[in-house]
Amino acid sequence: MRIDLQDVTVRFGPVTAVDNVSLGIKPGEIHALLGENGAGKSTLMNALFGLVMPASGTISLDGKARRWASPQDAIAHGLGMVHQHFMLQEEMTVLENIVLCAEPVGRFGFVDFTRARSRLDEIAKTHGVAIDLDRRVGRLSVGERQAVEILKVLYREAEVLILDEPTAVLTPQEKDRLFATLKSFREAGKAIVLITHKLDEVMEIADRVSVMRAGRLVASSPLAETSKDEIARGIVGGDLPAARTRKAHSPGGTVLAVDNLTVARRGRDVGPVSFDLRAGEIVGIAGVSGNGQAELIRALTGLVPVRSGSIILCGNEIQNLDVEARRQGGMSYIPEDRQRMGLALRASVSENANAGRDDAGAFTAGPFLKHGAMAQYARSLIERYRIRVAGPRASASTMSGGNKQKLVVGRELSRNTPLVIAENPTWGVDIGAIDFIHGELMRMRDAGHAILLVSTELDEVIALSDRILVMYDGAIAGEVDGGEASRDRVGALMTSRAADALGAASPGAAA
Amino acid sequence: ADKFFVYVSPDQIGVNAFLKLGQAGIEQAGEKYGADVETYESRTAADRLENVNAAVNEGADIVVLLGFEFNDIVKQVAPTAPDTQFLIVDQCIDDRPDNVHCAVFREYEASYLVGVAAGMLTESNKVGVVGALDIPFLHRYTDAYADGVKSVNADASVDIRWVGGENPFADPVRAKEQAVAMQAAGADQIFTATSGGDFGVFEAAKEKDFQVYSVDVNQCPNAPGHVVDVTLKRVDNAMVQAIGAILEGEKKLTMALGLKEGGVSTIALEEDELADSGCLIADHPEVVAKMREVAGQIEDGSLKLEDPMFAK
Amino acid sequence: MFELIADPSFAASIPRFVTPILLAALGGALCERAGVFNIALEGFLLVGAFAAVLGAYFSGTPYIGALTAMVAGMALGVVFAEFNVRRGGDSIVVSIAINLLAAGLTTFFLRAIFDVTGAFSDPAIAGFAPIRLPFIEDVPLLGPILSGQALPFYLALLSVPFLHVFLARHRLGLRIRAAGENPQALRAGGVSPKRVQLLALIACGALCGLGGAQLSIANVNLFVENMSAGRGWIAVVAVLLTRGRPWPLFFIALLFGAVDSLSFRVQGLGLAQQFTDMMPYLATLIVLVALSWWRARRAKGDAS
Amino acid sequence: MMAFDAGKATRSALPWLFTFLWIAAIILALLLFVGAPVGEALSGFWNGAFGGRRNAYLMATLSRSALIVGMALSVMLSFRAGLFNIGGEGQLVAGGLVAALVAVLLPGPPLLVLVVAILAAMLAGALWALLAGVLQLFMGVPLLVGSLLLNYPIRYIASYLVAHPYRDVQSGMVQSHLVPQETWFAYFPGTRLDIGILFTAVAAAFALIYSYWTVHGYHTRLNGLSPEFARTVGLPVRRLTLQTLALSGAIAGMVGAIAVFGIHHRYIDGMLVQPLYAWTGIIAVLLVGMVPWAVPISGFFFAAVQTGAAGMERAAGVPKEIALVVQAVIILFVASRVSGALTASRGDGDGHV
Ligand SMILES: Nc1ncnc2c1ncn2[C@@H]1O[C@H](COP(=O)(O)OP(=O)(O)OP(=O)(O)O)[C@@H](O)[C@H]1O
Ligand SMILES: Nc1ncnc2c1ncn2[C@@H]1O[C@H](COP(=O)(O)OP(=O)(O)OP(=O)(O)O)[C@@H](O)[C@H]1O
Ligand SMILES: [Mg+2]
Ligand SMILES: [Mg+2]
Repeated sequence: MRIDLQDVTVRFGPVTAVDNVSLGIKPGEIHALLGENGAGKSTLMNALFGLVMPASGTISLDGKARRWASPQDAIAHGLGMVHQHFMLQEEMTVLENIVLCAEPVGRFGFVDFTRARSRLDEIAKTHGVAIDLDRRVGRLSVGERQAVEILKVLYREAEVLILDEPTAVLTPQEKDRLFATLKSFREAGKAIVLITHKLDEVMEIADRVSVMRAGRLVASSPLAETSKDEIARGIVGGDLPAARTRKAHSPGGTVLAVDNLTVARRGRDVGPVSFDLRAGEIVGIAGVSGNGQAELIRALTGLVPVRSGSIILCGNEIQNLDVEARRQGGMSYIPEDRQRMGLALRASVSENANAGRDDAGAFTAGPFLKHGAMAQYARSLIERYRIRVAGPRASASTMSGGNKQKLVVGRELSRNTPLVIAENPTWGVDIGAIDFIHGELMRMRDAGHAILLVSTELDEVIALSDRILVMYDGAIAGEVDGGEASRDRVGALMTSRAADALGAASPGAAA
Repeated sequence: ADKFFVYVSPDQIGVNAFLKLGQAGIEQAGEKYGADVETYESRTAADRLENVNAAVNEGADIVVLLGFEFNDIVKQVAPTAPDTQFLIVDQCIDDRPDNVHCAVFREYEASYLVGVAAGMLTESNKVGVVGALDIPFLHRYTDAYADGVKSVNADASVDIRWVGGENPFADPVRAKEQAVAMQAAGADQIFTATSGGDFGVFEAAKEKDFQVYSVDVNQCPNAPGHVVDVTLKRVDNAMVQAIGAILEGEKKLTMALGLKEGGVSTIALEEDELADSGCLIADHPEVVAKMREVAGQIEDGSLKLEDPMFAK
Repeated sequence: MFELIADPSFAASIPRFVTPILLAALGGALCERAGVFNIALEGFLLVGAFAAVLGAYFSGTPYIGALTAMVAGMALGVVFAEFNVRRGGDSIVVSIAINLLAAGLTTFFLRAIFDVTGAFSDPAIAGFAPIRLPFIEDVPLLGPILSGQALPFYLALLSVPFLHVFLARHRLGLRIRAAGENPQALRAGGVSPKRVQLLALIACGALCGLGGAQLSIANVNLFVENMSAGRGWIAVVAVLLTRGRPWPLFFIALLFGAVDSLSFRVQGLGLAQQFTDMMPYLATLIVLVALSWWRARRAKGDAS
Repeated sequence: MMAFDAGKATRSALPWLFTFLWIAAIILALLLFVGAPVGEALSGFWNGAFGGRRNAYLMATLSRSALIVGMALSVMLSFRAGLFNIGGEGQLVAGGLVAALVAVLLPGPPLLVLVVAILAAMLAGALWALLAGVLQLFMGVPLLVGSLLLNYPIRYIASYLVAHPYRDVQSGMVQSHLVPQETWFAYFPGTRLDIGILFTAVAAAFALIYSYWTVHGYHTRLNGLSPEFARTVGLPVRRLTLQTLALSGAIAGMVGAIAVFGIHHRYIDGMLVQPLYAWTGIIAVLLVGMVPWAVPISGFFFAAVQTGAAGMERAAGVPKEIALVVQAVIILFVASRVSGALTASRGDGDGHV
């Protein structure tokens, strides 16, 4: 099925999110859609899918103009979308999630789960996507959730697939599986739109590339007729900054010492984990998500209690202190979930920027707040970290994802603590912002701070870390030096369990 | 009309026969003395104060207040409104100004009498009484009834229970359950003073076939064949009389109305009503005779009853 | 104390206490699962109780009475949905307003239709007759509970497993759960969460209506102003406590009904009425604390 | 505070007009249905809420709003901190009970007794609220359920205490003895409005300053908007929770004391529960989407609706049932309007930085 978007414009109040965009999507083709944060990619696809109403413009399928009243119409016409933020019911099982809204019903409207299971068996056979249908989605890893989303689309027999940043959270292995699946779709003649911030992936799989900037379509051409550099220039609207040179690794004194730490977890405890982190180094923790990294970090930051073992920060035992005391003892934390943990979305930028500050005296007078000083501080963060937002009084929810991330990073790094824990600091952020955040982390390292970098993104870990710890099944499976050279070893250490996520089709697993 | 009377109820009037009688009383008085009348219903303690203030504010000549709930309020408001006359029915206050009058009833006298009837009629030697809520005022019914029972039947046991709950004065379901429970425990004569709950007790009487007593107005037709007798409280008469006296310029009027004054009664004592009342007591002349005898003793003072409201 | 509990009239009274609470709570559970915080169960019950009397009085049969009650409850559900789901009013505010509306409308129509205030009792009100179950009624202990009750009680009993299966396996049940958990995702799937919530509210209205019918034409045969008398609030607590799961709800409602029924029987032992009135709430708190203590222990055991 | 810009104001005026018309149409239909004189009913409403000889009814409205606004402020402090404390009623009762008992039982100079009694009432309210907090934090009972359930025991305890050990037997009612006359709140000269409303005004000033300009208010608000965020940036969430609940309960307790010393001069069983002060306070807060400056206005509005409905009943014989329906209709329409409007405006920073 061929899709044509003609002069589509979408507005949110005064904001024109998509500005007069025309785009064609052909069957049997993977169409990559790129652009910086807030360029309008998601909005354009939401319009195509019936989730937002375009102010003007037409959408036509095989030359016939269509109007959607709701996503149901779009789905009925063979469109399927995997959203940037997963659209899943955590409390339900995989099977229930898949059939929801497209339930095969038997008598009296009761759902015929047996029929659904056999359909899914077939899908598993033809496309190689399978997952245990009876597990609760709330217990799945991110990669597994991705698989559920894809199964949902397949189950609805979509001819056109829209994937909004599907790889942002996948491990290389999971990504490879996904791409294999996408290729099989292409073979089957489906049209695929892939939104991503990762140029390597585009070069690897796309047939056609379109770039958006500030709501407009700035370029669209077959992959063969363009180059990585050209695409990157299109995205940022100018030249990319030169690659950074990396100073030699010269670690100072120990900042963080973790000794035989264990943390409670459903099923099996995490740990024991032991490692040191020294001033002036970045230590990366790599691993497929769900191997205990999250628990480890939460125990380090004080969000969950430790079961046993010790944590020594700058010479003080901190394993029994609360979050506040640990932060005052020299720890900053960039949480991976900026929407919930990193920011209070309904509070203003200024309120977010000033939360958890140590220098209370600077913005308070006795029990009272100095709103002027708070706004001043927020403005300084906005300037230093080039955050695009209306001002300190704007609600944090009005920022795009990348800008939200910059605010969190800015707030935490400005505290200038000896230890920085950064968890997936560039998740879903555009290449300009990634470069910026990486630069900031390197600058902190060079200034003698210790940085613990946890990332599911192998490229990021390899590019930034001086040393890499690989976690597997709740323990550290091995330590590797940073740098491209060790990519294979890291990959090997973290793979063994990845098979669960996007596994090769086995009918038994789907049943 | 050139006069204006206001009746302020202490609670929602609803099915409360006593409060409805107040309404009837004020209307009769209005007719008799040529006055406009209005009823202000209160639902809460705060409403009572606001309503009394409103009555003064609207220029009432006489404000009739039913119930001891108004004592504090009258003490506060009456001195500031010398042109308004206040009549409190059911309770009196000490040291009152000239414009405050009262009419009180001795309900316990009538309750004692139905107790006598129950004591005589019980076959199981177990009787019961359900009150809406464990408040002093309702002990005038429950305790006096119990005393009446004991006076003629020292062996009988009296089970006293309360409806309680969220809505004690209008919960027929809980009232019914209490009655059913007492019946199951053996009681065959049950006295109900539960306002809206009375209907529930009647339902229970119909289902489980026991005999009941009730209060305020003739309720016998509500459960034919099950209601033995009812205590009567002539609030309307009292109100008309008292208002007449006030209009004649009486100051600090005090009326106390018991059996003797005709303020309270029971169907058994009413010669002209008894036969057509539908009450079972009409079939028991010996009980009626005993009740009239005791009533006579109370009236002439040879039998002294204590007011159970102040007993505790 | 033992005599109290062994008393067959005590056992037989439990269903009468349980049924309105259980039905209202099941209705509330549907709303809860659909993401509608409905604490207007009190108002729903009251309207049901009134409409049941209305229907039973004019038709002369309790079945029409119960049907009228359910339809009235459903209508109230639509009103709730209009202001909460469609217009986006805060659910607590809407609930409180609905409770007021129910109190106002029932007393108003009581006056307008039957020309009485406070209560309406008439032999023409056809109540449910007790249904005797042969054999079962002879079973000791359970017999007096299960046999000789009115129709709404049996419907309430059947509703529990039905709702359990409905939520687990029915298309609408699935969607109701989705609307409660992640409405955004339901919308992305092309189903309007608001419509699902409307349906849940309508079903809630029907269940509560039946509960009201139990109050007014099964427990007694009359309507009294405000006769729901706090039972809707107990149902709300039950829903909150069980997060809307039918089976736990059943047991909690059973517990509340039994404690309530027991509590004022204990008055016979000479305990002050204020303390017996307190019992159901204290029992709830104790159950809550015990439950969460037990959960915490289990979680700990799980982790080690 | 919220900046009022003209363009925004006109844009939001139109839906308000429609809301108003809807309410007017329904009220009119109801009045016509019962054949009540519409003009008299409306003027009765207005007069009942704001009129009367020497503004007597306005004073009644103010007296009622002293309690409703007080309860609304108490609720607002909890709700803004994300704490669904609907146990205001219990805290109110605890305060009223303790205020009355202390004043009755404690000998001493009246002013001292008064001060001690009010402080004791605040302490009692705070402790009762803390109990709900402790149940949540340490025993896993959700605050919403715990605080609601705790309303009942205190209500019955209070009822028991004034029915048995501390009952004023002579009065024939379930009530405590009168508090010493010297401790009664004075009336404003020439009115029947007691000075209790000044306490509410102070509480309102405190609550506004607290919400907008204090560090504690800022921290609790962050906790309210996102507890996970608050934990992550190291705010002492438990301590904040308990402190906020105590504060909220103390204000409710103070309202109980106002009712005792200003209006009833004793504790009467049910006097704080039946008028639904606590529930009205909750609606008042939710109606304006917890925006602090709007809370006192909203509380006053509800007091006026209630006294106005009584006025309508007096003036036009409109049955009280209609008054209930009218109140419900107003709440329904206004709630769906206001909460929407104010929550949307929260998008641009809640009117303060
Ligand atoms: N519901 C909304 N209300 C207001 N503005 C919106 C809304 N949705 C999107 N926008 C605005 O539209 C613009 C485009 O957003 P969109 O999410 O499409 O960007 P994107 O290209 O997907 O960015 P990203 O790479 O971060 O996913 C942004 O400026 C955003 O602020
Ligand atoms: N109420 C709002 N007003 C203005 N913009 C909004 C509003 N709500 C959302 N947006 C914008 O809508 C856009 C889409 O949001 P979405 O939830 O897709 O994630 P995102 O912030 O773009 O995330 P990411 O950067 O990770 O892709 C965002 O750019 C956000 O700024
Ligand atoms: Mg996007
Ligand atoms: Mg985005």
